[in-house]
Amino acid sequence: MPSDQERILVRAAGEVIPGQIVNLGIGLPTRLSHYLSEEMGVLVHSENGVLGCRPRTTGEAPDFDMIDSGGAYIATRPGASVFDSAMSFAMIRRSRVDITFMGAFEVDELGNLANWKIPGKFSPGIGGAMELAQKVKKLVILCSHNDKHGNPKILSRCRLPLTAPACVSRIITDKAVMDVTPEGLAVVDIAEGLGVVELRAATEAELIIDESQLGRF
Amino acid sequence: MPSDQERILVRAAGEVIPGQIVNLGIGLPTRLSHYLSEEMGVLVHSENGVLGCRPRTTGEAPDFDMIDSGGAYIATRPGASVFDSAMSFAMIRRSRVDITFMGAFEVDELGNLANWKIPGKFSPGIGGAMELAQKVKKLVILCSHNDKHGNPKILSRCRLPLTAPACVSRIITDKAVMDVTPEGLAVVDIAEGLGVVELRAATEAELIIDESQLGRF
Amino acid sequence: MTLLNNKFQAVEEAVARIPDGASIMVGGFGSPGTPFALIDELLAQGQRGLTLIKNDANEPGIGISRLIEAGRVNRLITSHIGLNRLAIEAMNREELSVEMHPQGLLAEKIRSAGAGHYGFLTDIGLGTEIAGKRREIECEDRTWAIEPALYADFALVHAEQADRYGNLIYRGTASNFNPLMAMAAEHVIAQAYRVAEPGSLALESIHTPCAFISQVVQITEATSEQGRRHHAV
Amino acid sequence: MTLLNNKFQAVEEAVARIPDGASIMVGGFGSPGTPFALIDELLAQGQRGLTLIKNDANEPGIGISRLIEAGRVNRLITSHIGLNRLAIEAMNREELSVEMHPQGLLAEKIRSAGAGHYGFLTDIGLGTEIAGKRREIECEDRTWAIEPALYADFALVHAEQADRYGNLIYRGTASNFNPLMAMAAEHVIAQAYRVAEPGSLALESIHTPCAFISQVVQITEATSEQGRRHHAV
Repeated sequence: MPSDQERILVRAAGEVIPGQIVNLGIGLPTRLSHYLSEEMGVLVHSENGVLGCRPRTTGEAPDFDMIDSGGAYIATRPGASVFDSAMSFAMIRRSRVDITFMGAFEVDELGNLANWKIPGKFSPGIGGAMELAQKVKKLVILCSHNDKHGNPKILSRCRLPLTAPACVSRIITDKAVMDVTPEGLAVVDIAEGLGVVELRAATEAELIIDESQLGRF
Repeated sequence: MPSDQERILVRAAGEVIPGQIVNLGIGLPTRLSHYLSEEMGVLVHSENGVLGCRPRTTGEAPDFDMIDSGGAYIATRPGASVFDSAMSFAMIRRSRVDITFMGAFEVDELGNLANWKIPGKFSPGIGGAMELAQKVKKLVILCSHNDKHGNPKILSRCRLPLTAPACVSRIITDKAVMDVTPEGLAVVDIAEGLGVVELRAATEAELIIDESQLGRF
Repeated sequence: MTLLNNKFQAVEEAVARIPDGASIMVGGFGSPGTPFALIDELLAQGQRGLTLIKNDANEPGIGISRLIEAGRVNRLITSHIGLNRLAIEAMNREELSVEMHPQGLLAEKIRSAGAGHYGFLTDIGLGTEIAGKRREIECEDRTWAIEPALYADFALVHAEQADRYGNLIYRGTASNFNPLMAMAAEHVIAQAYRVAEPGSLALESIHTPCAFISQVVQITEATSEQGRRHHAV
Repeated sequence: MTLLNNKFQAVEEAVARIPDGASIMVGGFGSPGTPFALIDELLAQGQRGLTLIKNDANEPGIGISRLIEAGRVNRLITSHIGLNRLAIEAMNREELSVEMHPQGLLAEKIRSAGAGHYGFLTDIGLGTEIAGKRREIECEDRTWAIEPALYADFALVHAEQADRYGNLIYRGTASNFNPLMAMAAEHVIAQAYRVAEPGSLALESIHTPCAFISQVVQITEATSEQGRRHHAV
């Protein structure tokens, strides 16, 4: 049986359309690159200055000049290019990246995202997350539905400093797939074996659920 | 005997220090490239996006992708590079061009320059002249001392729209070499065979002349 | 944006996306880098009421001058049209509205759009007649002019080499405004002499990454012969 | 600027120009593109009271972390220091003053200096806590934040290849901030594995034209081994 993380990644891979340009945030989203086959003709953008990166295959020697924004040594796919940081973020700000996947500390009903700072505890700097969140055409959040203490991460309103306001399109957790809509968070899919009551209990945000339309994943 | 233009060019070539980066304006200044030998290790910048251009030698076939800003087919010297228009003007605005030579309709005692527009008569656009005039470390004007009607071009105050205010360092004409100083235009050299009285008569601007220091060219 | 695999198209199909009244950036400084094949197709297709943004107006009989001569251009945003007497005459007859910018500011206005900014703050042109036309602000006790970014609906660019995804390599002084316009326009059509398979261009040699390019068209060397033949200087 | 023929120098001589208290841009995103040899020479020479500008703080024991660990850095302008616990601790102990910017804005602030502007106008960060720290203006009925350009006294950059005049070619993701910093600093020292004679690099392959470079230093591959050995991810 796949782990929660694997289920999230398999579900997330289905969001990518062949031929798109994709950015993957640090952590869980980075692992999505293993689910994007060369046949899809997708180019993965990494904000340190490469378009078309892929994970190294087993035994493939590292090229010390080739990393992704998480610091992993990478290889490239046909059609790849490298460029400076200004070009890399021009691509982001001009919405030339079709879809980006990111982790989250908190997401809320308005699509607000907080994933970079916990005042007094964790403030290493925002890196490229702010511009990605604000400008990429479609932002999909991949995260656990609850934190390690069981507290909900899907909130009515974010309490931490925002990465960007009203930026999230879709949220994929171990418990549900939710869309940010003008009416609030609409549940698209619910985890195999999970009930609607349990999902609501694990969530601070109000959830819009039409059980007749609900998918499973 | 050399023509007036040749005398201006020979005198102007003496302004260039080996190893400098030089920009040459359209017209007479462009011809200065013939007076800069490869041994000087000078790189000529042209604002359409090349550093290190040189005139083609007789019989050298044109490369249709290689022109200077005046539109002439050019070749390059060792150490040359090509780049886009933003990079080319970044180089200018950051004062990475050491010296530029330009023509003039009018120059005045304050170092103001007018060389791009005659209202109602001639207004093809300023091209790259404004940024070159304003930002290059040393701007040397090469022009005839008087226009074709005999009117002075070296004025008390420019009357035409300015290319840039207070930008000129030195003026080399067929009659004199003049420096722009806080006190006004100081004559450095006077043309062989020309008298100080004749020079003053051909000039609208006040000229500071120390006859004991005056060079000939 | 077009998906990566669908970018390689015939010139007719690529140019047919351009409607009447479009604003179009056109690469090139003089002839080098001018996308002659795309311009000629635009002339053939008949779109009118165009706003063109190009460093210059080419020379009479070639490039965008053909569009101007055919009365298809309402407005030209440019830096210098001194080599095109027909464009100057059209401007003087008020058939062509011309907006002129210093060349480096024109380049930066386009680059600023390509970087997704509203604009930039400059001291270029202060104390000249262009200064009065711009909004100025004080920052750190000095005056700066606001130069808004220049966006456009389309860009037509010329490259030496491309791949099917739209990665571009320019050659010599044919680069000029092309890489800037490729980033600044909403929809970018690139022409190239050679269009290779993805993976055949060295990573570091690519000047414009494919992310900015909507369509790629392959042309023959002959399509820029007009520029070479007419080039006068 | 240094004259073209005088740029090729020994690393000791090039770095000796940097005084105490200098502001120094340092290329690199993580290890790739970090000018380790120049940084180590700076460590050896003992300059202090430095302001560093770098995307990140490298990792403990390498690159600019060594300067921070040795107490030689007063101030760091950066985007993300999450991979360097020593830098975070120095920041928390208030021994190191840290100014953080979103990565793309940091890149653009440096690029804006390289282009000779005062700054640029952006909508990035509006509605977040960084917005309040910036001056805002209204243009065309929308709010924009003014981001001033970021200049520096020196830049230390790493290139794969160079020539004696200072033309630079970067490799892979080692490009990152290097070409931007090369344009933004007053005095730019470049290190490269190979320093060729002028004329040996193809015109179109040059990423940073020599006009921006003050000194070129040749290093051996071994001088970046520290970055490779320690690189943890």
